[in-house]
Amino acid sequence: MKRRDFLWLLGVISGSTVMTSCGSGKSTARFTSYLLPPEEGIVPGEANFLPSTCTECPAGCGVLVRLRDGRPVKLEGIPGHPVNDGGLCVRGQSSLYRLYHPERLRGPMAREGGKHRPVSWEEAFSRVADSLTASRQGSLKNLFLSGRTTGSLSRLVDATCAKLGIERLPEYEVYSHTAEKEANGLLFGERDIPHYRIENADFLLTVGVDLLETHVTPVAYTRKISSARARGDFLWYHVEPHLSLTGANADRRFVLRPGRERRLLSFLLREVLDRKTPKTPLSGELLAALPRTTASIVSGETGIPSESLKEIANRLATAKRPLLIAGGIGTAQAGGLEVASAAALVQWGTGAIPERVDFARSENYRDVGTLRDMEELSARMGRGEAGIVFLFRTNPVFSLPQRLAFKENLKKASLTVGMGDFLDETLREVDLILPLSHSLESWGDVEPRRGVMSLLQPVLPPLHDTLSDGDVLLRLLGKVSGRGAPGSYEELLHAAWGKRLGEAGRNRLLEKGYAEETLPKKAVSLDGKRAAETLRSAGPTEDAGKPVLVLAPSLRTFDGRSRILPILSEIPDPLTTITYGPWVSMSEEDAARAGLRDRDEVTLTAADWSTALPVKIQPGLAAGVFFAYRDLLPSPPIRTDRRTGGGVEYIGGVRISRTGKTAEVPILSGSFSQLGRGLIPHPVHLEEGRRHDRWTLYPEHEHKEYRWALAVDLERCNGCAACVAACHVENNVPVAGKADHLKGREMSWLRIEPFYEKGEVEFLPMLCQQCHYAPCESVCPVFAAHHNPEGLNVQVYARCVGTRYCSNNCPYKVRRFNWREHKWPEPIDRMLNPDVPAREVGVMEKCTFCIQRIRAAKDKAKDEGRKVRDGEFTTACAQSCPTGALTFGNLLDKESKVYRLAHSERTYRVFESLGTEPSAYYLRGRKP
Amino acid sequence: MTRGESSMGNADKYAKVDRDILAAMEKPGRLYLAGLAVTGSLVVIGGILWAYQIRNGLGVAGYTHPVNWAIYITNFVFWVGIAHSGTLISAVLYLFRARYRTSFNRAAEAMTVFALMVAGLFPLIHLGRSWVFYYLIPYPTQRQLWVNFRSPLIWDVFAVGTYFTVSVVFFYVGMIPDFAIARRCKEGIRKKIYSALSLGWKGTERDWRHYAMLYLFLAAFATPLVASVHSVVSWDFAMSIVPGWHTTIFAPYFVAGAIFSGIAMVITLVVPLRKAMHLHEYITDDHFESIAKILLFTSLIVSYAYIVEFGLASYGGNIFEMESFRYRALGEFRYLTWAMIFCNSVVPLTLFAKRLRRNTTYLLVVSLLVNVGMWLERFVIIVTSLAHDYDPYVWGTYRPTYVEVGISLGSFGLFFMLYLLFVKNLPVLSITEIKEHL
Amino acid sequence: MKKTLVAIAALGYFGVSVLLVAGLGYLWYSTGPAPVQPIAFPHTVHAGGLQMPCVYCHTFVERSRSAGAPPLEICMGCHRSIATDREEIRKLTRHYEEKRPIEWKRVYALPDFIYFSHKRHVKAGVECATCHGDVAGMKRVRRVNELVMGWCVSCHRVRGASRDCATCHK
Amino acid sequence: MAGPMVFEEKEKFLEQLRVLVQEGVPGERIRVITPFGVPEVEEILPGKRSKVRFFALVGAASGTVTGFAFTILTSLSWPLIVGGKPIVSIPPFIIIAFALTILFGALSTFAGFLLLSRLPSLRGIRSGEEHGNAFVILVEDGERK
Repeated sequence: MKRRDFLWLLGVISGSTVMTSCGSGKSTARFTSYLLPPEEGIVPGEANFLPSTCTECPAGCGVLVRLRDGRPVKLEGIPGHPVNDGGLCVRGQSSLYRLYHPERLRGPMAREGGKHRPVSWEEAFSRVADSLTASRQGSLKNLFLSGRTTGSLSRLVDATCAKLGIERLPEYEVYSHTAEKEANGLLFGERDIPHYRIENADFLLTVGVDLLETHVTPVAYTRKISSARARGDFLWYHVEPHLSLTGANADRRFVLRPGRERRLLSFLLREVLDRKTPKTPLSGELLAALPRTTASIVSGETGIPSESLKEIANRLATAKRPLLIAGGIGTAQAGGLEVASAAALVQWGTGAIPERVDFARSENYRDVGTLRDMEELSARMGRGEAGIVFLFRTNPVFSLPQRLAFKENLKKASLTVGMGDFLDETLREVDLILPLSHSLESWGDVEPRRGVMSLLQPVLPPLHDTLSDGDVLLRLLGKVSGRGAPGSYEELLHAAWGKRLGEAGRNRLLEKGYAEETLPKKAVSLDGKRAAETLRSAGPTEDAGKPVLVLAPSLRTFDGRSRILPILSEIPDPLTTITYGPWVSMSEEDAARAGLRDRDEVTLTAADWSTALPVKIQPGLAAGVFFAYRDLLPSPPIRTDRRTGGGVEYIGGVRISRTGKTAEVPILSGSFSQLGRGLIPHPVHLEEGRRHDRWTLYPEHEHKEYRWALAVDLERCNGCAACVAACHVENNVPVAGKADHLKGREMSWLRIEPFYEKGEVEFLPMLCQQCHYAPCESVCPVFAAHHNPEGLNVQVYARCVGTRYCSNNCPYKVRRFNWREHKWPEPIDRMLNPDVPAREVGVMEKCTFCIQRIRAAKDKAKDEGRKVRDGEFTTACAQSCPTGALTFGNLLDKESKVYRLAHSERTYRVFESLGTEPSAYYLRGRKP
Repeated sequence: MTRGESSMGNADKYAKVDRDILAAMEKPGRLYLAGLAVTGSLVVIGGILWAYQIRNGLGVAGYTHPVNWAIYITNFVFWVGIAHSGTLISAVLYLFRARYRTSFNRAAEAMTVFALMVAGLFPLIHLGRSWVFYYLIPYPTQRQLWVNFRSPLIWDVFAVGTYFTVSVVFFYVGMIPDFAIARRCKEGIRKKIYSALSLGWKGTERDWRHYAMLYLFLAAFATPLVASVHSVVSWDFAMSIVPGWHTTIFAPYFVAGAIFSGIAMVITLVVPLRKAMHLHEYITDDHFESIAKILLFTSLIVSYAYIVEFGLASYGGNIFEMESFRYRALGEFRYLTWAMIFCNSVVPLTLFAKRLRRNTTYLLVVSLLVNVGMWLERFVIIVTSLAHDYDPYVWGTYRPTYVEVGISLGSFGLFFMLYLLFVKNLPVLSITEIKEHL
Repeated sequence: MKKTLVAIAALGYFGVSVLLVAGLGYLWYSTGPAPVQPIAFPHTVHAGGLQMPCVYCHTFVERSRSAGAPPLEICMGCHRSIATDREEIRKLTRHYEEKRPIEWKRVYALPDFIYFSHKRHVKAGVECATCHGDVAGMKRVRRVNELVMGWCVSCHRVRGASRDCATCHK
Repeated sequence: MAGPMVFEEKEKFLEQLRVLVQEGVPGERIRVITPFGVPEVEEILPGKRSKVRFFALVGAASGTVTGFAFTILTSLSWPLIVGGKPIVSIPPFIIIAFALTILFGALSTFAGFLLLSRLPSLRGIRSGEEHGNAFVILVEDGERK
């Protein structure tokens, strides 16, 4: 009898009680005989991908939906997609939570008395139809307000409104970019946002515009910038009054006084025109209209040192392919029009149009209206001129300033019909709620940029009793006409695609998820006269009284529409590492003067508005400037710009007074400074003794086939946290919630650590380093943590008893402990990735380098009798990164990209002196 | 020995010893029962809280992300430490033939056993999944999987397990002859129990010969444990790479600390014991003085260790180490740190004065302070080191919750309850040894 | 002395019998239950009598981690014409016509923290019977192996397959 | 003279014991019972030294062997790399071996004691003869010269 068998027999007796703990007998997957075999290419138990489009913001990024057993479990950017080319932002990654959110509307509802009651679609539609016919007699006007819609849907809306005699209002977007559009309209007759070809520029100057957070199409800009950077000759200056993620990532960031952008730009324009004469010379009167000024004056006005001003101007004038973009809060202000026009003129003057400022492929924002439009709408409703008001995927009640009294006036309409997916501030007010399907449940297309079509297709049947955007309108038409719906939206779309793209083109669209039409270059001409008028008619610079509250757009929730996604409050804000807001950021000086510390609550008071917010001290922020993310402030006191009708996002003359309370704000970072610990070493440190020769008693342990490693290029990383969201979704990382975050018990496997130095911030993505000599392993008493033949620190959840010794002994503190049982309320549980188990209470977990993906890739390779190829697969974080900062691969493969990066002279590893030999390699850039 | 007795015959002397010591085991008084009630209820509360914690996960405790070990491990180390002096007194002093041992050894051995019983609970309490604690025990299972003998925690399992077993044996063996006496003086069911426990001891010369040899060897086996067990416990920390933990002096430092705290606990227990049971003849002030000397001596060692620790950190130039100790001395836990230094290093210095060494009330006060100080020492070492380690981003802090506090109090309750039961049911002094030394 | 011998003998006897009982108990436990299925599908007829290969119905066993239950289409392939009058077949046809999938009762199940691929095992030349026993001989399918770690590991040892935890533990 | 000789004083008892030995009563026929261990008895009565110590030795030795064998074999039975340390890393195993040495040593010593002094003795438990705090000498029957 062999020893093993003997032990085994013993084990039988001793283990028989233990078996239950193996969980066997517990059925996990269903075991069902379906009717028909699945269509070709789909294998039950294996993943398959379908293309669609992300609708979390108007940018229209293409996504590949990863399906397991018919359930979407992950979104990934479509490589080669004209908008996002494989990248996807933090919001896009999170938007699966929208699909599976437990609070999604589950069916149509009608207000009876105070509250909403569920009704049938039939009933709902007939109510609309009836009041439509009723309103025909009356003089009341029926109005249709939507968020930005493009492509076939927009056309369908127009058709519907025409048929039913409804007035379609200009679309409502919080970020309407009014000033830019106005300026472009006045100067070039193109009232739209051009497509900025940053990748072709060698010098980029951005004024206020938040390219990386929300501006029009952030993922696209991110990719363009990083590809330009990869070229090497690219330089990027940013000018802003506060501190944004965009500013943090520019090569140089200049802080100017809020509201003085005008001065800066007219100076730059003047300089540029003096230095180089544009291809088509500007008219004399235009030149005359330009205010004379000097660097020193402008420096006095803007607060930017004059040598810096000269330098910027110099770069702008001398660069071969300069590009100036002004926007965002830079133009959302009184005098924004001048800023925008000056910027446009600089673009003109520096010959950026049309090479780098492409109006042919403009971003389809022309139908988006202004704040003034909303004022009028509210007024009309207030005067009781509104019949039926349709509110389609828009939430004005939340985002419009109080003074418009939109909420109150809404009640004066004879019937308000809200169409959306959540019971948000607006839908709570309406009489009739028509729930809309998630884009992953519906057919459709979007045209985020002229000539670019992106496909929406249902990858699963609707979870609830909802209709797709198109079908709602069609059913409504059908109801009113009484002839039933004129076919489904799907048929309509296919026909339309066939007509526009032809048979082949439509199939390509369905297969690839996007279609790009070739458009002729568009030569725009400058209307010098109008330009001159614009400049001349500019009023005096009205100074936003100090201190100024800047309402900054939020990376995490856009204009607030993504607040509903729990995971986005779980992922810290890159700059402050605050997870559950709100808060107001304040400069060190101001805080010191007012004797405020982090988390102290203050009351902010403007003219007709006041709110209480906790304080976060923000390094690199200028004195006299506070900023808060707009999405965290319901109905903020936005003024309307006299000239453009756009919103003014600077709130001048804000007074602060401490309430004496201290708010509970989870600030995850324990220290904004790295205290000279060299997590991000100073470039010079890289040279001296980077390689620590390791002396050990023990023989080296070998890896035969694979040794997985990750390279992180800090020069590319911009801290956008897309990887964090991707990791959350891929690995079933639970949402811990505010209470746990206050104890620092976040569960994220991957975190972005911001470290500040003299107002400059750098980001360090920190995840399990998969050390070669891992301190966590040897201390585990039960082998739950151990080293596997492929160089991974495996964590066996089923074996873990929860001593937490591994976490104590991890210098990187990347292990996460399940302090309690985490809930996955139905239907979010359907989002769980079946390749990754949900962890039990009391066990340790951590980044696995997406071992499930490794396993899948090896499985495939084994079937084909080969080794895994480099780049054949990658981790969730690396896949989602819009800048390509993360590279995953096999270190034993000398040809692999990761091998090359790991052996670059820019490479270092965190806490190298500890001799843990991490498999995560960091590449440190050298900022100019 | 006072004059009165020398005149009396041996038999009477021996009989008196029997009477005096077994007198302790007579009917309990009100105070005793009250004590039992208090400690008992503490135990119950602790138990309930533990159940609550198992039900809802460790989240109910005050742990944070960097601070993964806290009060529970503090208690573990504290109680194991308490145990040590018991072995020191009963085994080491036996080998050195220190006479005054006789007055303490039984009390001390009992303390060892009970302290270990309490200590043994805490590794379980602190586990994330207490219900699979048996994964830590190397036994053959159908999984064909064993434990990681390279992990200090497994060393703990073996060290503490061995220590407990040996202590129990030692404790019991010491009492066998006394049981024989107890059964003589007791009646009814108790007589039966004591007879059984005495294993039918007769005290023939053969018995005594083997007994002497056995006792000698048990002492010999137990002695190295005094050094080894707490070294192993200290390695739980020293074997890690956490700044503030990873240092070579931990083993001797912890052993000294253990004996220090243990001696203090002996004093805490024996002073009231002597008073309550009128054992002044058997436990004299001289005896206390000698114990007090050990206390002073170990206190000096511990203070030395403190100095060395801080010295190493500040002169070593390792920024992580330096920060760790800066934080310990000046961070948010500074009060605890300085309280610890006051209790462990300053207060015992007064024992250089002979008068104070012989003043049992004063000794009691000192010993209580030392107990507090030593508990704080473990807490400070564990928590502050974890709170500020390598990556400043994850620096955090720690505040215990009522669950942790309750369970800790429960552990004290358990210890003192067991001790109260002991004094009423077992001979608190080694009768035979006292006779031997008459 | 004699007393002690007797005592030891008694103890030994008792110990042995305990072991025996435990062993039997485990055996009973491991050869699991044989649930009554919604349709009494006789493997004895199909796999046994007709000698149909397992893969004929469990189509994905060579392509996927999960062998999968056959889609009704496959059953109907034959049973449109064969034995249509039998009660069980009627059930089947009813399911098919009413488009109701059949929810079989699980016989074998693994905990969700385990990664197991039928494909890998089949490709490695492991016979179905090795784990599932002689299904062809079972009128009602019964679990013949308790799927506990030790059982898997023993086989992995013998065949020299990977014993890295991450091979099976997700 | 048969029957137990009972003394109250240790000294008297020892004298009598010496006398008996001088009178040539063979040691194996003399049994003494004392309330506590009296080292002098061993000098007077030529008895062998206790064998308990051999149990100690054997126990301890077996403990050491078990310690190493157990750790090494189990580690080899499923070799898992942790922290880059070798599968058989002796230093930590020494600690286990040491612990087991003490454990087995102590237990086997105790067992040895029980075995050699025939404890537990049921007769003794069912109240054997009782001599209180007296020193007793028993001489088994047999003619004196």
